[in-house]
Amino acid sequence: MLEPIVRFFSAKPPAVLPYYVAGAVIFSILVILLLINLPSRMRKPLIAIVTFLAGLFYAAEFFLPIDRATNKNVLTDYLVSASKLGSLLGGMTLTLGILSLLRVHGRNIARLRAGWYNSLALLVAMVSMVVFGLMDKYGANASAKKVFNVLFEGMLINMDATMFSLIAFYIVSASYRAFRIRSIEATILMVTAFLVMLGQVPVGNAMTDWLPREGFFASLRVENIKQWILSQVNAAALRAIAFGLGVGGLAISLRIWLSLERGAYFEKEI
Amino acid sequence: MEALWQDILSRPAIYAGAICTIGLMTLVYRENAVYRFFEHVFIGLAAGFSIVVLIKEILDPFLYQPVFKKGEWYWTFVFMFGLLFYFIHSRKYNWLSRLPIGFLMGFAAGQAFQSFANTYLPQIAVSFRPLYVTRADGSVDVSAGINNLIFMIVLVTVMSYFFFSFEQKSKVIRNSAQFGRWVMMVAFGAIFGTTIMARMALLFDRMYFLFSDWLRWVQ
Amino acid sequence: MQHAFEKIWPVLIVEVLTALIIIWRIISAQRGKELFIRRIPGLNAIDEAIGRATEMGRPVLMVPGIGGFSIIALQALSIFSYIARSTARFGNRILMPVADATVYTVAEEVIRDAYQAEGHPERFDPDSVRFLSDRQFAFASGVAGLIQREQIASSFMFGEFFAESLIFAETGNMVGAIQVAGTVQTTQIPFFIAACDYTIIGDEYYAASAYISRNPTMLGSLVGQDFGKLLIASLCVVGSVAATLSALDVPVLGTASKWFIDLFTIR
Amino acid sequence: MAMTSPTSQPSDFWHRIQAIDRRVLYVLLLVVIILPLFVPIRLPMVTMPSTQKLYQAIESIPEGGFVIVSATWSGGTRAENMPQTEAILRHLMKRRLRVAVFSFDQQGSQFSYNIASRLAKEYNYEYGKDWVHWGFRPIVGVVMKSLVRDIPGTFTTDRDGKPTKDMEVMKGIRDIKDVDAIVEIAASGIYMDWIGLVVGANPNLKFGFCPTAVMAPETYPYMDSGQIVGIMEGMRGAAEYEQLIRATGLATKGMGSISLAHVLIMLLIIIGNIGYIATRARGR
Repeated sequence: MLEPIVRFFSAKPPAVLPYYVAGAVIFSILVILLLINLPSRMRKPLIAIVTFLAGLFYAAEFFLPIDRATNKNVLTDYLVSASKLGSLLGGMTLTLGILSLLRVHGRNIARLRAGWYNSLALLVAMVSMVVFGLMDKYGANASAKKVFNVLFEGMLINMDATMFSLIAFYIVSASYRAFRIRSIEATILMVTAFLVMLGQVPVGNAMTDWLPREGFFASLRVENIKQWILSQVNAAALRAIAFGLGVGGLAISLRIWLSLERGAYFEKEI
Repeated sequence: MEALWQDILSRPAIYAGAICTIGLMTLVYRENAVYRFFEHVFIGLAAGFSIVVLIKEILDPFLYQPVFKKGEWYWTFVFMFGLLFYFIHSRKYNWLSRLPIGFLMGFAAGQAFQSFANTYLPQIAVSFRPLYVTRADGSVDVSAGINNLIFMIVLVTVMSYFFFSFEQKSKVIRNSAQFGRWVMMVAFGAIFGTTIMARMALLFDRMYFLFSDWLRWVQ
Repeated sequence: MQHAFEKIWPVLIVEVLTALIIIWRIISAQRGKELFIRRIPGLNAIDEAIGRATEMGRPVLMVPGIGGFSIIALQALSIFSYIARSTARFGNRILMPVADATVYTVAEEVIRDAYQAEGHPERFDPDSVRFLSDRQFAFASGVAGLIQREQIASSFMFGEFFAESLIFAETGNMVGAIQVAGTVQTTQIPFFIAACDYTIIGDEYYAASAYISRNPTMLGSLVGQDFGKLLIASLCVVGSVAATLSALDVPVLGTASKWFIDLFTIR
Repeated sequence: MAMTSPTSQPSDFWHRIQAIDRRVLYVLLLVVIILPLFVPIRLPMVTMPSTQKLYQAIESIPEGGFVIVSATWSGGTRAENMPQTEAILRHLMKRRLRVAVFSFDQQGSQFSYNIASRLAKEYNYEYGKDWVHWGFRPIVGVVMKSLVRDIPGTFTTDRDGKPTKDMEVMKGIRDIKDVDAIVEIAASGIYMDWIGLVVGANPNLKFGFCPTAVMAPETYPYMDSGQIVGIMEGMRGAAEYEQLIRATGLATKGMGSISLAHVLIMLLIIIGNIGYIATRARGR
């Protein structure tokens, strides 16, 4: 019974392919036209069904019994296609984001608002990255590759690294300002950060290097104190926090999957 | 002057990188016109690169190749479904965009079962810590036992901090939650302390880039 | 663990049971059971921060993190929708830079709705919600610039944050903003604690929308979650007792303990 | 906890040391980071046991042994992973072991090739005879599973596409049992894949791991269990390693900067608190 459906959705040779693609487009447009005229009371249930079915795929893939030998069930082989589908859909929203950029900065330039030249620089940078990025992939022009290299390796990668490195400055000012013995909590935070810092650097280790490397007193060496904090206290506390996050995430997922979620986006009349 | 030009032309990426690095670094002094310019260039380049990635790594391999090279025509439906996103700017048919959005939400939600099982379930059994520990030679390891006890106390008290609905009128729960919060501060202090190392390494890398790769003052 | 049947018992006992309890609590809460929830100080501070922005006449910043479209981002948007209702009422200027195009798409709608719901759709500036970049540090550079140029009065950061958390929090601190933050990335909590006025920790994040809205469905879910956590905590305690008994080789109980530990050991 | 900086500051000393302008802090930081680049600063160094163990494992490999180095990192963690890669390759070449480098990361492939070819010149290593670079290999699981059974079959070509079959460096290398050690330099949890898929297949194989400092704590249990033979922890581990092999490289310089930065932060915290205590004591 499934046979004709499977055959219908199989790959098609180039000769008939255009007809199938065109057919799919026309069919989809018809469905969209139909949806446009859908009465409003049926809209929310339809969305709920789509959401449920999408989630059901992954849930079923997880819960269905598996074949011990291959570690698979009937759905496992479709995981790759599903993740492609997800990336394709998610990727298509990027254009909406780019449109937002174009709108904000296009308007800045058109009205010559203060700093319009920065907006211009943004658009020029964007266009040149697209042009040379695509030439780099689909063309074989050596000088285009060179320009792309300047844009990507030279500028983008270094800018990433620079913004990342600014955190070094901020970490200094933040710790200087925040680590004061104002309250019990602030004091605990400061003392542990201080101890761990000592354990991190050779200078700190040298301070307790006179202690023996074995036995009870060895545990008072700063590097061992640091390790103890990380492996006992830290690991346990982080695990406890993680359990809470896990249960919380599961709860929200359930609510969304079953369309039980409330609040902003979900309660609006459509 | 001539020599400088030669140098720039022979390694343009390094020069471009150095100028961008200095431009963005001026932010720590304060926000200024130079920073603003490089910030915009940065966002522009990043947006351009995202478009390139979208075409190269998503549209090409997941849409164009399967449909037109392998004849898997049914991917066309996915593309058409994705077009519904663009109704978001329509006043009247705005709700249509909720279909693909709902689909993506369902996708994300459905994965929660597997990711919960994968991430959190194995951590339960590893938290079974014996309070009585023996070494390989049969002697009792007191410090390991104490460490395990501390581990359990931390785990339980921190978890008790995250009980929201059990009334905290009970003194035991309230004290336990307070203690749990303090212990979390120990953990956060430790994370802060360990992270400094990595961030300083990044700043060092930038300075090395400027003084060695670019200026060649250091070998 | 790729499939439930690789080790079915822990999945049934912990995961499925927790899920069922949550659903049960949600349904019974919808039937109108009065529910209690403890104070989360960071969330009480939201109104204070908005109030200050109103006094100073400077904008309010909302950052939904740099993660993709997920339950975490949705949770952030529910909090921001609440904030946007207040700003719509008081007429504050808002800024909401977004790092993911799908999140941006939904965020714009959520914020617009909030203004509509308060009866001030004309106060909503479509440019206030804007897509900046989906590249971590390009986004960070944009937000850092925005914070200083606009001299924001208060800043709300909810969502998934990674290393850039401190860039936002410190630049916000530089311009003297009141800052409230919360993230599920526990490794970033210390930096928020150091540089923000209020930080919500761990799954307080997931409790936020229930806490703010007092919606019975969400509160019911929260009670269910507490049961789930209690279950895990008790399992850990029982498991440790079992591990001790089996280490002591207590007759009968020791064997039972080994069986219990085995039941939950994965891999 | 983060109080907005007080707007009206009394100008007395104890208050001033509590509110040093952030730009002063930033200049100080720049100074301590840049200084060691130009002035060699020798700080007392205590070698961690984890670094020592890795060093000894490499030392124990018989001459002519075969070592695989995987450099799975990219520009983002260059600061820590580059000195590690350099230190480990330097040691291998110093000991004249046969070296095969590759990467699961495109950028890592390029970086590791640059480092290896620079060091090869220094140690007279001939490409194809003493060392080889297998290039960028995507899909971790597939490569690891396959190299256990068949190394020449997994890496049929080098990074330039040249066949590896007749290269002298690969002589006698058939499967994982012919490999003496694998060292992974990574910014991710990839060590779990090595442990799960490769390490158990050859009981004599030494698996060393060089993670970033942030990653390191989670790997300790695997060193205790012996699945990882030694760990080079971030730039600090690399600096210690350089000291063990008597080389002054990037990590030694970097560690000078980083240590001074830590000292700076600790001093600032102390100063701030002294000011705080002093004003509070007077306030009473």
